[in-house]
Parts: sequence; C-alpha cells; structure tokens
Amino acid sequence: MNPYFVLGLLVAAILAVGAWQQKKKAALYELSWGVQIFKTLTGRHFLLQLAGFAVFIAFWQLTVKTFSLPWFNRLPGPWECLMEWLSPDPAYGISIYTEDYYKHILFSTYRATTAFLLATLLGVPLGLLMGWSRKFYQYSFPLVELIRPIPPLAWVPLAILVLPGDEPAVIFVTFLVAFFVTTLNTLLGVESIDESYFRAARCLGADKQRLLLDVVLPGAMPFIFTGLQISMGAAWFSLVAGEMIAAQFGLGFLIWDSYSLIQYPVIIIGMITLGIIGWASSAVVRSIGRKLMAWRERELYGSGQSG
Amino acid sequence: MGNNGSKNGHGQDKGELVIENVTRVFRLPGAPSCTALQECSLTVERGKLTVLVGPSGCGKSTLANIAAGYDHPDSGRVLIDGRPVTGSGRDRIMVFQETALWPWMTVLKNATFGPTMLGEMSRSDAEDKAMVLLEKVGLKDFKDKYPAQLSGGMQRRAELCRALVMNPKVMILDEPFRGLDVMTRELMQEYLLKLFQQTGLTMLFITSEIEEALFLADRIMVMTNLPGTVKTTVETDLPRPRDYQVLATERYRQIKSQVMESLYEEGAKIFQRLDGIQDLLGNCQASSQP
Amino acid sequence: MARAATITGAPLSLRVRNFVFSGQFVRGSLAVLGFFVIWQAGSMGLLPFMHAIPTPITVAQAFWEFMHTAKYWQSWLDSTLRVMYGFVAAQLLGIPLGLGMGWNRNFKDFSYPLFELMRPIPPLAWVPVSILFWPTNEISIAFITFIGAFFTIVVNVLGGVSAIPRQLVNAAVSFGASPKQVFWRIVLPATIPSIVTGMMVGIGITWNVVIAAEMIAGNTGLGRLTWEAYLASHTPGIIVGMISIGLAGYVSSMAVKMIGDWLMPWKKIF
Amino acid sequence: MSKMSASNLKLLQPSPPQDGLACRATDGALSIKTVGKIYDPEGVHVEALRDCSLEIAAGEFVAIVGPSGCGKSTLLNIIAGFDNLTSGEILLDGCPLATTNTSPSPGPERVVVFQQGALFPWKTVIENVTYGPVVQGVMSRAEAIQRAREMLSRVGLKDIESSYPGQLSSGMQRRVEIIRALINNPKVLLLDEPFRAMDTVTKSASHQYLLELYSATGKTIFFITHDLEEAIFLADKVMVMTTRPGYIKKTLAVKLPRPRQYAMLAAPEFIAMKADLVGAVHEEAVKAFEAGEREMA
Repeated sequence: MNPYFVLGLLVAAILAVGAWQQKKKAALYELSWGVQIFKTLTGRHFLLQLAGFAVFIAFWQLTVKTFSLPWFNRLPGPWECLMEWLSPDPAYGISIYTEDYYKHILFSTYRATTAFLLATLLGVPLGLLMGWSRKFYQYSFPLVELIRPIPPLAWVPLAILVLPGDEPAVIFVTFLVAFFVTTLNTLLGVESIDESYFRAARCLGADKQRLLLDVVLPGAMPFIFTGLQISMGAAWFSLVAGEMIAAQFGLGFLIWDSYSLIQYPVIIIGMITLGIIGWASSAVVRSIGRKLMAWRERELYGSGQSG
Repeated sequence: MGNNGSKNGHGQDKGELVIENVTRVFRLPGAPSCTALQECSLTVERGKLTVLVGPSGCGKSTLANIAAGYDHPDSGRVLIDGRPVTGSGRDRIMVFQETALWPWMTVLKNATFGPTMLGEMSRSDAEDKAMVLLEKVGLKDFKDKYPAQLSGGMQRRAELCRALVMNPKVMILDEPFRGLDVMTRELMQEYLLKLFQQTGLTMLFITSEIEEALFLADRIMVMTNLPGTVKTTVETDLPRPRDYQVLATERYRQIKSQVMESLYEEGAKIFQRLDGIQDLLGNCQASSQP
Repeated sequence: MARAATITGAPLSLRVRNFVFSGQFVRGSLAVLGFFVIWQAGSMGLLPFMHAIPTPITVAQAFWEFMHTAKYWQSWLDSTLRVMYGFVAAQLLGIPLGLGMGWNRNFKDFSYPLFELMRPIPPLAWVPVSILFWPTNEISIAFITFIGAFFTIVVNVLGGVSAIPRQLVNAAVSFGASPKQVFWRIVLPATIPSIVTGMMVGIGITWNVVIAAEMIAGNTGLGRLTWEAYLASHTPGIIVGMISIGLAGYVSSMAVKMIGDWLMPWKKIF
Repeated sequence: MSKMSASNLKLLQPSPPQDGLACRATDGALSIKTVGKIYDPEGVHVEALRDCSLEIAAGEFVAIVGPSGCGKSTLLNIIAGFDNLTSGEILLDGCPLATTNTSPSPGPERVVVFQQGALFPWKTVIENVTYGPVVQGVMSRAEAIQRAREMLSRVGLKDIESSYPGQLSSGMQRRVEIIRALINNPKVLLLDEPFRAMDTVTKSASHQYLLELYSATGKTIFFITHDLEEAIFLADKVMVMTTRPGYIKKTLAVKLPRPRQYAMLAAPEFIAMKADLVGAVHEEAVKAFEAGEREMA
C-alpha cells in the first residue's frame, strides 16, 4: 500500500473523531452540526492550535532539512520519519507494516503492564494498611523512607545480579518506581479522609474490618487513582531506561539499538510510539477511575441543583 | 482624595449608590437560561447602612458583583453620585464571603497594598493610616502576622481595614461574616458598627440572616427569589448604638416580624420547589399577628 | 485548637524524652533493625535470591574505601553539576512558560497541545536524539535532565495559575491595580506554592534521569560509578553507589525544601 | 408538621427494643456526673471540662450553648464514645456508659449527627441510610431498604434514594443524616451543631423537620449549638456552658408549647428568654474571644 494513502486514512480518521466530538458540542450549544464544525474550524482556539503544530513542524523541517543548520543536520527530518513509519518497505526494517515493530510494542507493553499491576496489587493494600493501622504505619514507614530516596534506576545493576536474567530485572525496576508512588498516594488518601466518616461508621455499628472496607477504601479512592496515573507514567519512564540498559526487545531497546546502528528515523518513530502508548495507558487508568468513582463525577456535575 | 476621610463623620466623599433597572441573565450551555436579576432597582443612600436580605441563591451576590463592577448587567446601569460607572474601581470596594486577603503579605502589607501600589501615599503615611484602623479593630499586635496565622474573625477585621484604607465612596459587603460562629459573628458586627459610625461610609451589606440585618441596618431590603428584585423595604429606625437590650423593645419585634414574613414567603417558594414544604408559609403568616 | 496550643508549649527536653519513649520511635527503630537483620541473613544465604548480596559490614567497608578515593568524590561533583544544570535550566524556561500559558489564553492555545504531545514521551527516550544533537556528552546528559524536570514544572505552574482564587485577583483590580501590577504582585506570588511543588517533584525526577543517563551514555558520575562496579562484578561497590545516590537525592530534596521555605515565609509558620 | 397525618407518623415510632442488650433501655435518660476532661498530649495540660454535671430526662430535648472551643464538642465526643473522660461518669438509664475505667466505644444506641455532615459521599442515599441496620445485622437488606424508604418519604425525600449526597442541598443532606441515625432506633440522638453554616431559610426548614421527627419518635436529643435563637426555639431546656474549663453555668427551661411555630420567634416570652440568656452567653463569648486572641498572639 502507498504510504500517502495510509497518511490520508490517518488524517481522515482524526478528522472524523474531531467532527464526532463537535456533534456532541453542537447539541450542548443547541446549534446544528455543520454550523458547530464551521465555528470550531474558524475559531481562534482551533486556528492557534493548528498554528502551534505548523510552526513546530516547519521549524523542524527548515532547520534540519531546508537550511541544514549545524547540529540540526544530524537529526532526521519530519517527512523522512513519517514516510519511514508508513512505508510498506522501510529502509531500516521498522514501520507499521513490519512484525518487529509490533513485537517491540508488545514487549514493552507487557513489561509495563506486569509491573504496574504488581505495584497496584501490592502497593494499594500496603498503603491502606499503613493508613488504617497506626502500629503498622510506625513499623513500615521508616523502612519506606529508608529505601525511597534511592532512584529506582540505581537498582538496575543490583537487580540484574540478584534476579535470574534480564527480564525480571527490568520488570523489577519498573515495578519499584510504580510501587512507591502507589503506596504513598494510597497512604495520603487514607490520611485525607475526614475523621467524622470513621466516627459515623463506628456510631452505626461498624467494626474495624468494616471500617477498612466501607470507609478507608472508598475514601482513599480519589487519591489512589491520582497515584495510579502517576505510577503509570513513572512505570513507562523507568521501563525505557531499563530496556535501554538491559533488555533485548522493547521500545527503549529499539531506540538505543537504532542509535548504535545509525538508523536515526527509527529513533523518532520509537519516541512517538512511546508517547502515544504512554498517553493511552494513562487514559485507560483515568477512565477506570471515573467508572469506579461515579459518586465523584456526579457530585461535580450535579452541584448545580443544590439550593 | 482626602486622606482624612476616615476621620470626619460626614465628609463629602461619601457616595450614593443607585442601581437602576438592572437585569442579568446567565446562559449556560446545556441548561435553560437563568434570570438572576430582573429590572432590579435600589438606592443606597449616602452615609447609610443598607442591608439586603434574601434566601440563598436569590441573586444577591450577582447584584453585589454588578455593583462592584466584576460583572456586567445585560441592561440597566449602576450610578455613583449620579454618574454611571462600568468596571470595577476603587470608589466601590467589596469585601467578600471568602477571605480575599493575599496570603503572602502580612496584615500590614495587605492593608497598605492599595495606596502604596497606586503611589498615592508614601509607605509610612499608608502604614500610619492602616495602623489607626487596625488598632480600632484590635489587630494592632497582629500587624506582622500572615493571614493564615489569624482566626476567621481576625481575617474579616483585617479585610475591613484593608478596604477602609482605600477610602472608598461605597463599601459593598457580600455576606462577610458567613461561616463564622454566631458568637464571633456578633462581635464582628459590633466592630463593623464601630467602624461605620466613625467613618460614616455608605455601606451595602448583604446577608441571609435576619438577626444580623436587624442589628446592623438603617434600612433593610428583602429580595425576591429568582429572578431577583427588591420586594420590601423596611426602615430600621432602632436607636444606635445598639446592643442586646434592643432585643426587648417592641419596635424590634415589629420589624423582625415584618422582615421574617417577607423572607419566609420567599423561602417557602424555594422549598416548595426543592422539597415540597407547605407549612412554612402558614407559620410565617401566623407570625405577623402578634 | 487545644492540641495545637500544647504541642508548641512543651519544653524541648520533655518533647525529646516523650518521643524517644513513644511507640512510634521504638517501632521505627525495630523495623530498621529488622531490615538489617534480614539483609545480613539474606547475605549469609538463609533467604532465596539474596545470597549474591554482600553483608552490611562488607558494604560499610567498601564505603570506607570508596570515600578515600578521589574518583568517588569526583563522581559526586559530576552528577550534582549535571542535575544542577538541567534543573536550573528547566526552572528558567519552565516557570515563564507555565506563567505565560496560564496568563495568556492565546499563548496557551498555541503551545499547550504541542506540549501535551511531547509530555508522555519518557525523558530517557530522548537520550539518542540528545547525543546526536548536542556537541558534547556533558551537554546531552544535562539536556535529558532538563527534559525530566521541564514538563513537571510547566504542568505545576500552569495548574497553579489557573487555581488562583478569583477573589484575590478581583480584590487587587478593584483597588485599581493595572494588569502588570496584578501579574507581578498577585499572580506571581500566588503561584509560588505550585512552583515549589513542581521543584520538589522535579528534583526527584532529575536524579532518576541523571543516574540512568550516566549508566547508558556517561563516562563519569555516580550512575557510572555504580555501573562500573557492576561491570567489574564488585557487588559491594554497587550498593555503595546506590546508597550514595540515595543520599544525594535526599540532600537535594532537602535543599529544594529549604528554598521553598525561604520563598514562602507565610507557609512556614505551622 | 401539623398537617402530617397521624398514620404517617406512626412509621417513625421506635420499633421495640432489641433483646440481648446488657442494660435494657426503654427511654434514654442521660445523667452526666462531675465529668472532667484533661488533654495532656505533650506534658502541657488543657482542661476542657471540669465538674460538668447535667441531667437529661428520657425523651427530653436539651440544647447546650456556649462559645466555640468551650468543651461542648468534647462532652459530646465523650458521650458518643469517641473520647475518654478523666474524671466523673456518665450513666445511660442508670447503667454506666462512660467511666474512668472503661475504654470509649461508640455504638448505635447513641448516634451522632456531625457538624459538617458525615454522609458517606461514596454511598447513595439509600445505602447510607441502611448502613447501620445492615452492618449491625438487625435487619436484612431488603427490610432495611423498605424501612428507609418509608422514613425518607416522611421527610419529603422521596425520589433521591439513588442520588449521592454530593448532589443534594445541605438541608436535604442533613435530613438524610438524621434519618440515618434514627433508623437505628437509638436511645439518644447527639446533634453537633448540625445546622451550622446554613442560611436562615434552609435552617428554618431544617428546624421544622427536626421538630417533626422529635415529636414523632420521642427520642432524647442532646443538641449542641452556639445559636441562642435556635436553641430556644427547639429545646425543652437550654444550658449555657462556660469557656474552658467547661461546666454548666445556667439552665433555662423553655416553656413554649409544642408544636413550636415561627410566630413564637417574635413572641414576647421568646424574646424575654433570649434576653435572659444573651447576657450569660455574651459574657462567655467575650471571654473565649479574648482568650483566643491572646493564644494567637
């Protein structure tokens, strides 16, 4: 398939999504769909955003290719990268048509997801327990504070040595960073719960176990999800570093490997792919959080009717 | 602008605030438009303390924002001494429901911000003037504290001082004591009356509490529920200075019944809409016959 | 209120004594002690996975040796300087950008989507591009460090500007302040807490990034020191490196906190 | 409300007391005997209550007024079982509820309605109301829902059972919270300034609902406020508490007939009672205020 054709398809898809969103907006402002799209397209907001992108792409193309300025001329140009990405027959072996591209994505996603889930499964209960039991907090908090200042990436060499193989090492390092973020945010969440909720529950006859289930967990939920979103970002952050240092596959590896092999457009492809996946994964966490915290959403939108 | 305005009782720089046929409609996406104010007119007389009472959400704050110039009416106008004004200006200082002291400045810096920023006064003159006012409200020893170090009541007093240092023509107070407990609130009211009597400023005070209105006002205006207009005006001709002895007077009782009847009628309308209370109105009407 | 009054009122000696004998202190010490016991037991092969880890005493000895080499201190200096350059540059560019985006709608429309597009790219993915672009290795590592702190500070400043309570600005406007005065005397100080939060988060990220970048592409620095210990299979050296990095991160966080306290005297009081 | 039919109100009558309670209570008379409370967290002691004694008969509505920080809430916390006492004892129907030897434990026979409201924001109205009976296991979920629906509809809250508290007005929230307390059939209802920060009109409506529920259930009510007018309007007895250390300085029996009506707010005897109390309270308020300012300086 022709790369231009694919490019056209992509642009069309983006436009379609944008137009669909305008339909919702049109209903909100009681305008017809066409008028709404026209208003958006000619609105200052949209034009400025477009200008922002245009200036950036133009700057990239002009400095790197057209004028080939010193320093800049070592980088690949935007068009070159785009064509490589969309090419059925890529010069350096990585494009949306090649199996390798997806293999790298899959490896990275698998590692990030495993680490993230592990961190959530361990970090959330630990944080809840720390916030729920004073004694447990007093035992565990100094330990957490002892280990936390060490940047997770400093663990890489030790992890490789101690754990069997590179794969667990990379996952461990990714896990570690996500774990601390999740635990501490969960703890913060429990601490943020107003004392009167605990008192009310005890008044109504709840025992300690019920408190954990009915007050601590739902009360800390907003903070937990803020923590999970940060933890997702942090997981990708250290995953890339781990892969660059110690892995055989994955996007971080791809970027570093392409650098060594002088396949510069692939670096940019890898970066953009990482950006898209990173963004998408936090969007997933965010939407799960919204589903679980319907009460919060409704509170925000329903506040209009209070009198 | 005379700097001695805060001293003399009836200076010529006290303004008269007139609100003429003001209408304000809010249009929000996805919701029916809401008329907050409809042809609302009122006059705040020179050197008088006028209190505007109404149920919450009746458009009182919208009116205050328009009078202060933070919001613009769809029609109608605001006049100070017969001169129409638009936008906010230093002739109308507003004291807000939520504290608006700048948290990074000490009490004294807050109070002297206005005059020194405008370059009207030297720093030391402004500080002298501010200190006189701070002393009056018992904050002399707190001049170097940050707002977060003060109690709620102290913050309100500091804010009053900050506004008075600006020597405005009209002061607009939008439920300034809301959220304070009743007892602190009563003490704040006493401070406000003291300042009012000393400066003779024109004040528009907005509240939802009848007691507060009765204690402070020269004149009480009751607002209708949405769309807001002034429904009843009651002259509060109780003797000043007022203290709790005034509670026992017959005139106080009359005024209270009158305002209560008018206010609860509006309140009942809201509650019919929200919750379906029927009886509040019956009770209110009974209250007008002593 | 009653409690707040008493805590400040008690004499220091009493407070210290109360603290030392409190359950909190005893339990915390027990936990830390337990940690070292487990470490020791693990190193002696009593626990799975951990036999490769040297005992605390071996590590302490290695630490002592490291402290007598010039290279160790040079690594401290190199890493700290890289963090400083990147961090300071991120503040210098990020704070005005964030303020600009918060203050001017048009500027925000122009730059924000682009900014959001770049933000999810992990800082370390910039390593190859950075090495390609910048003439020296030193600048490229500092650049990656800069990327790490830059996005955080901008997001925080932007959030801070948009969260300024409306009435703080309104009050100044009604006192007759010009837009310029409002910006310098109200918006800027009101944003300082967010700036400091951004700096606190940023400094943590910066150390993370520097360590990784040094491992991947550096010749010197604490990250490299650790990596070289790994290459030489000198396990105590790895742990010394980790501890040093932890210390460095901790000290810089404290420094940033002090700067924050100095910038915000009104927040320090409690 | 007077127009509410008698059959409707029956639904609010207390159900027969549960068996198996150590002290079988039918009424809920609370007697507080020379209670003292000293906070001593870091070696410097603050005396919140000193020799505080008061008697509340079964089914009586008592309002405690006093300036902020005078120990009203401390007393309520001790009765509710959130805090222990340093001296004295509290008896409920002659059985010790709190003494210096017992560790505090809250329970469904004395439920608190909180100042800022403590409906669980993550539970719907019906889940909130049924929480107590279901957790205690005294009703099945279906029974509890049935009963909650009945009770809610009697206070004008019919169509909101699947709403979250955040979607309700403050007046509605407080009514739901009172129902959440009453569904447990408590002996004493403890109200900690529940109508604080409401505007006059909402407050008045909330008063009406509370009085309705009081006359329907006949529960003992311990009501804390700093609003004199509210206290007189609602209560059988108004007690004035001093600033720290707190004790009862003055007790006033309110001789207004029930049902209370708004006309009474402007009635001469009401105003006379208010004037009687104002002096005592004002004195304490000024003391507390000055102490507060000194403390901050």
